[in-house]
Amino acid sequence: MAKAKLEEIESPAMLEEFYRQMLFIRRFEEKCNVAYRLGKIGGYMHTYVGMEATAVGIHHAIKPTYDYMITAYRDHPQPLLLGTDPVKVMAEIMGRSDGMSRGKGGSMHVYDIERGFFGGWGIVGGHIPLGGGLAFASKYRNEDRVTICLLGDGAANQGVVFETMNMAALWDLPIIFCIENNEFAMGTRLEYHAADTELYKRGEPFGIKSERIDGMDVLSFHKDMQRIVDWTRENQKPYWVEIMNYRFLGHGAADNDRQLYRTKEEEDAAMKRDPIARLEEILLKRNVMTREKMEAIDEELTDQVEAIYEQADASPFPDASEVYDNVYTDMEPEKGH
Amino acid sequence: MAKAKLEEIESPAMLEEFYRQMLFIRRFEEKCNVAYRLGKIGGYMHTYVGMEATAVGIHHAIKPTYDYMITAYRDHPQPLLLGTDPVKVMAEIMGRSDGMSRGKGGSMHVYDIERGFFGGWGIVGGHIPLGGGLAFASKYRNEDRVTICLLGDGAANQGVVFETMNMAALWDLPIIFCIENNEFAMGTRLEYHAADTELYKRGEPFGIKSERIDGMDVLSFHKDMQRIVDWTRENQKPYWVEIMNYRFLGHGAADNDRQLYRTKEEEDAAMKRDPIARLEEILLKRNVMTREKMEAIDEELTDQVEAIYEQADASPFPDASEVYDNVYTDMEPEKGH
Amino acid sequence: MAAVEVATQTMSYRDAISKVLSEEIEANPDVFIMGEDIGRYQGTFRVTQGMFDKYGEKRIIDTPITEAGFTGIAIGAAMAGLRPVVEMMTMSFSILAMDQIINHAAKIHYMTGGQAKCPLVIRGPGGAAKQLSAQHTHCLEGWYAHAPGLKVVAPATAIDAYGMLRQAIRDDNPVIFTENPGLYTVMGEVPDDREFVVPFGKANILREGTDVSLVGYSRMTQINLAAAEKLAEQGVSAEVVDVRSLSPLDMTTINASVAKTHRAVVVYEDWKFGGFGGEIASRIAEESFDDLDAPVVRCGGLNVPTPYARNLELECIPDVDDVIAAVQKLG
Amino acid sequence: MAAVEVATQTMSYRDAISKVLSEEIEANPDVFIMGEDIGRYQGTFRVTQGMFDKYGEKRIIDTPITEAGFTGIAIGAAMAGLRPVVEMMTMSFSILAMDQIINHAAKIHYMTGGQAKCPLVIRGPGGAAKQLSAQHTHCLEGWYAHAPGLKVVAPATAIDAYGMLRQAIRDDNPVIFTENPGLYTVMGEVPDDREFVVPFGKANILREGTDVSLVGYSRMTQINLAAAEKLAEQGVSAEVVDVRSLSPLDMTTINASVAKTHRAVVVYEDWKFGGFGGEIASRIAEESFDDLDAPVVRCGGLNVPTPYARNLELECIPDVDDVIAAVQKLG
Ligand SMILES: Cc1ncc(C[n+]2csc(CCOP(=O)(O)OP(=O)(O)O)c2C)c(N)n1
Ligand SMILES: Cc1ncc(C[n+]2csc(CCOP(=O)(O)OP(=O)(O)O)c2C)c(N)n1
Ligand SMILES: [Mg+2]
Ligand SMILES: [Mg+2]
Repeated sequence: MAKAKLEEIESPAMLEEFYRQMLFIRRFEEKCNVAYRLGKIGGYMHTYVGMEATAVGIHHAIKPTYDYMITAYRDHPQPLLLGTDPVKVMAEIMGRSDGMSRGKGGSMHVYDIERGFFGGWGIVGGHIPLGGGLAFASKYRNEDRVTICLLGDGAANQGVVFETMNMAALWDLPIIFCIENNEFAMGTRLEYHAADTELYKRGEPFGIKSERIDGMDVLSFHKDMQRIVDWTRENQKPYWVEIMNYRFLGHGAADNDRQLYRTKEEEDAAMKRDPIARLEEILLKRNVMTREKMEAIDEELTDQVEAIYEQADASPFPDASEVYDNVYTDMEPEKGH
Repeated sequence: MAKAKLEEIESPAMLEEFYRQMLFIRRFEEKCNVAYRLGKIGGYMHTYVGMEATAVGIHHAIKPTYDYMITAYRDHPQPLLLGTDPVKVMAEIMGRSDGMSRGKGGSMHVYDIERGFFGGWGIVGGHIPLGGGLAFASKYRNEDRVTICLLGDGAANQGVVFETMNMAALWDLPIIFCIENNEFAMGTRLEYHAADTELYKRGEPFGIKSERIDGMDVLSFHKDMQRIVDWTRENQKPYWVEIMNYRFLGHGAADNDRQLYRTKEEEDAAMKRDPIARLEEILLKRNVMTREKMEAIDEELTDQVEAIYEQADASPFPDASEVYDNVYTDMEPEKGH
Repeated sequence: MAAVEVATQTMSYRDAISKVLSEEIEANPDVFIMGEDIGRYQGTFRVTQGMFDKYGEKRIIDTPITEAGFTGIAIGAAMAGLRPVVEMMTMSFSILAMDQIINHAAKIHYMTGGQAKCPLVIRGPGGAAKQLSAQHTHCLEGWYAHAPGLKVVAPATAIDAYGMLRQAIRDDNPVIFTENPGLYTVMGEVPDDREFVVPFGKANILREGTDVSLVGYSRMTQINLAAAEKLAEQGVSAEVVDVRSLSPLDMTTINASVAKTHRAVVVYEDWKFGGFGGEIASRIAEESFDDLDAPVVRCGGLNVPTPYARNLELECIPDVDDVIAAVQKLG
Repeated sequence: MAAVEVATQTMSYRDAISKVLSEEIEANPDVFIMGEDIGRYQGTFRVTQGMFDKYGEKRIIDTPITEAGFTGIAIGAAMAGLRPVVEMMTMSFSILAMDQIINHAAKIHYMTGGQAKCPLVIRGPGGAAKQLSAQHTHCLEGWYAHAPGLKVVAPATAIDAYGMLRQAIRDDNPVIFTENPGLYTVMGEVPDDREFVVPFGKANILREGTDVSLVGYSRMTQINLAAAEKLAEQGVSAEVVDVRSLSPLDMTTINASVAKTHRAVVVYEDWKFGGFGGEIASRIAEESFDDLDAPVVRCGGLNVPTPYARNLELECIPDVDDVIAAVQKLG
């Protein structure tokens, strides 16, 4: 999936690419949910359904595989967009030896270091300073990379986020803190976890450029992100962006109790902002694509995801002996029970 | 040392009390420094010289011994003002059995729980959530206490401060975060540790009332604090105050290298803001007190401090057997090496 | 099981915890619970199910995801006389509050020379659930037991969960109460007695035996019971010592068992190297030196960050076969 | 001492650390140091004295007081290929960065399946200085050694500080390098060799003996040397085993010593209960079972938060007399 140049944006080809990418993520994530229910995936697994425009918009605003990216546990779409073999992503999620981490990481811990994707972390807020460190490294080496550091609205309360913001601003680190504000931290509504729900304000006391943008319209969002990424690259300073989006499914695959924290009506209203449906309307209105074409693409992608799943499922579980591999780079830990 | 009522403020009696209290703190702290150099005090010891107006102004704005107070390791003046036996404070600083903690705490860990003074903590930023908890408790019980939570400019970067601010605002806790901005965190100048040096801004993204005030003029400072304390008591919500002051001596008694981080000229300029000299001028100008009277008071307080020191020094070191006391309330830990 | 005089009810370990939490909330207005998603969302492991609706937001407090901050707030509230119970969604997250726990809660009573107390409970699941991967699967009880000023307990049965949690809530010291995801569904008899407590510092013999002492706590006690069953089939009579309380630690009961069996295996789920099993094993080796017919053997978790793949994860956690293999090492 | 072929210089433990830090900064542009007050203020323990002026603010970085944040930044930078050395002003403050260290740095290589490395050193003084009270006096090396993915070393001599810190900086794994305030002024011979390293995982016999093995690390090794001296006067020949490296741990050398002496005392400054001495002691007891003429005895710090009063503080830390008393327990 190649990177789009700004001038090509909103060309029919680009619109189709955005559409394909968002739909691919959705079908991939839905397949993960099915696999989870079949017991093929375990543990905690968090999908990106509803938030696809965020991943795709960011992807087209950066220099993929050159720029650095890091996120929490909602980490399937980023490597898929960067060109990581989707079979290896799925195999990792399924805990198989063909996985990116040979099954040691799982859904929450997908990495593709070669492509600049640094995971994939399970401790809410824990990866934020790591993101600061990536930006620190590129600055130290006088490279012009930017680091995209994604975090949730819930994560935005963790103390280490503020510590990192302060140092990022103090040392002019080229990092973009992207708050994916999907209005919930697991079962806790934004209003119950954030004293002021306008999270974009939090960058201001550190003198960090800060703003809130819509993350559900992939076209406007992409433009916003391109502006922000370009500014950050040029000025080599941090940016704090609150991206308003919504997750359509449960917090994770194990969360089947959405009614505990939000109403059906509320969800229905949010679904009206579905980024894929929204792009479909634009495609129709601009005569870029017919419904039939969309259905054909959907069928194609669904088959593709199916094939990915089948291949991943054919991968064996890691060999028991591998349990000691990669604890250290150069030695094994003491073995045995 | 009784609490001043607002209407009495700037009465000659009150001005004298402010003066006496500030001077007492200074002489007490200076004696501590002498004792430290004599080897009578060890470890880390941090004095309040130069910042006296802050402690005194706050003291007269609260309901002493009813309201809660907590601070870091620069913790001698608060209990002295609250009426804690100064011999017990000095004895604690000297590690003697007559100390408030029977010598277990030392200079950084002075407490007078009965008087609402909760210490006395050595981990920079660590006591801030504890302050939140004090405010939480008074709110839980529907009392109208306020909690004064003092912290340094350096401490204001610690993540837990922001976590506490968020919860304090979310839950409407009656806590006043008092940032004692003395422009340095040990040997690190404000500009090198805070991305934006206007620390008062940090309360704003949480919807917390926030402001910066001068902490060197005890009269204006006291008025400001009275307004803030009254507001907090009435509204039962947090407040974030940046108090501008300056420490005249080293970070701690062991810091003899102030020229590593600030110039002599800079210090001289700051000394011109000396809160005690400033009050002396007012006393003279208003004919409240003559220089002779001031000198007499100084002599009196100096003698008093001397007597306190002598008494404290007469206190024995704790008995070796006490080492196991107070690890638990109801049992002893396993003993022996 | 402890002999109880009152009527009992069969219930799960989870429900036993839930029951005592509710009872103590009702008994003492100073008791409240705080944690992530424990209220409106009913708790991720559903331990606090129904409590928010019943007791309201004053007593059952949903917090932001700021473990250091809310643990510190609980500590401050405890200093001011309340009795907070903090739920860690998983014990692994308590690492973020480590400074508050180790360096504040544990030391308040000492540093104040007895002026202040910190009656605080921190509870939650420690150890492996199922494929939660490396960052969510810590056993931290050994670390906490190492810190003076904390009490640390790790009940293995529903009745102990019930009695020890009440003891923890009523204790005037900070208590770390470790549950284990694998124990929540374990069933047991629990007394209908709102005053029932299990005192700390007493190990419990859950099964008598003569050939070897299996010494463990938390879920490993259940593994030891199952191993003892299997060993019996092989003609080996194993005594199961449930340590229950790590700090204070009841070496008297443990040594008495070893005096009888002359052999000991110490079993713990935590990483083997440097874990609390080393404390227990070295104590047995020292204090029961003359009673031992074989070296004390430890059977612990593999020394690796917990892998995601189910087969690798299962490799890591000691199971019945691992315990039996350890017993067989004793010759 | 290790046999070195090059010229040596007599210098303090502190200067040995300073020397290797400067040399590695000069040798590799990817190496930088970050920490509180290490630059303009020259470091509170003066380990980085002069380096800010010499190497500038790119390589010697003063941080705000945000241990979790800057440790995490160092970890991220290490993932991206740099080689950060983090100074903890005291190791006690690393508790605030515990989640970053235990749950991130230690697990990166494993969770990425070997894709990423984390070549990071965290160094600073652990243990008692003088009256720094309860919150500033932690020995954390045992906790860190317990975590797979970390290497943990605790040199006791200037030459080992010099050689092990270079090894740590060149190591591709996160290394915890514990110093001790009481060691900074200890003098020793240090080779004039910018490639000199002391490999991890090798204990060192600093004094030979036949009656008892004194096993320790960091400052306790110096105490053991002094105790051995005094024991010799009493006709007891003590062998001093300097563990040096906690993880990996060299049980081969330790067991070989016990095979010779048949008695062992494990000495550590950390709280005795649940400390790393339990690992070493239980390993000796198990692995040298047939060689032991007496139980392995541990001599550790008292199980209390460190008190301020100098006399009480001194009670807490094992000294020469405590080690001798432990030896005498062996009969
Ligand atoms: C330190 C920590 N505390 C708690 C959790 C459990 N947890 C996992 S995700 C989550 C909610 C995070 O919400 P948010 O940051 O908004 O991200 P989202 O899931 O909405 O993308 C919680 C509480 C955790 N993983 N780490
Ligand atoms: C967590 C932690 N990190 C570092 C230190 C060492 N230290 C003690 S005081 C101090 C400076 C704090 O400065 P500030 O908060 O401005 O307070 P001030 O001393 O100026 O009153 C430092 C770095 C500590 N005690 N705790
Ligand atoms: Mg969210
Ligand atoms: Mg300051």
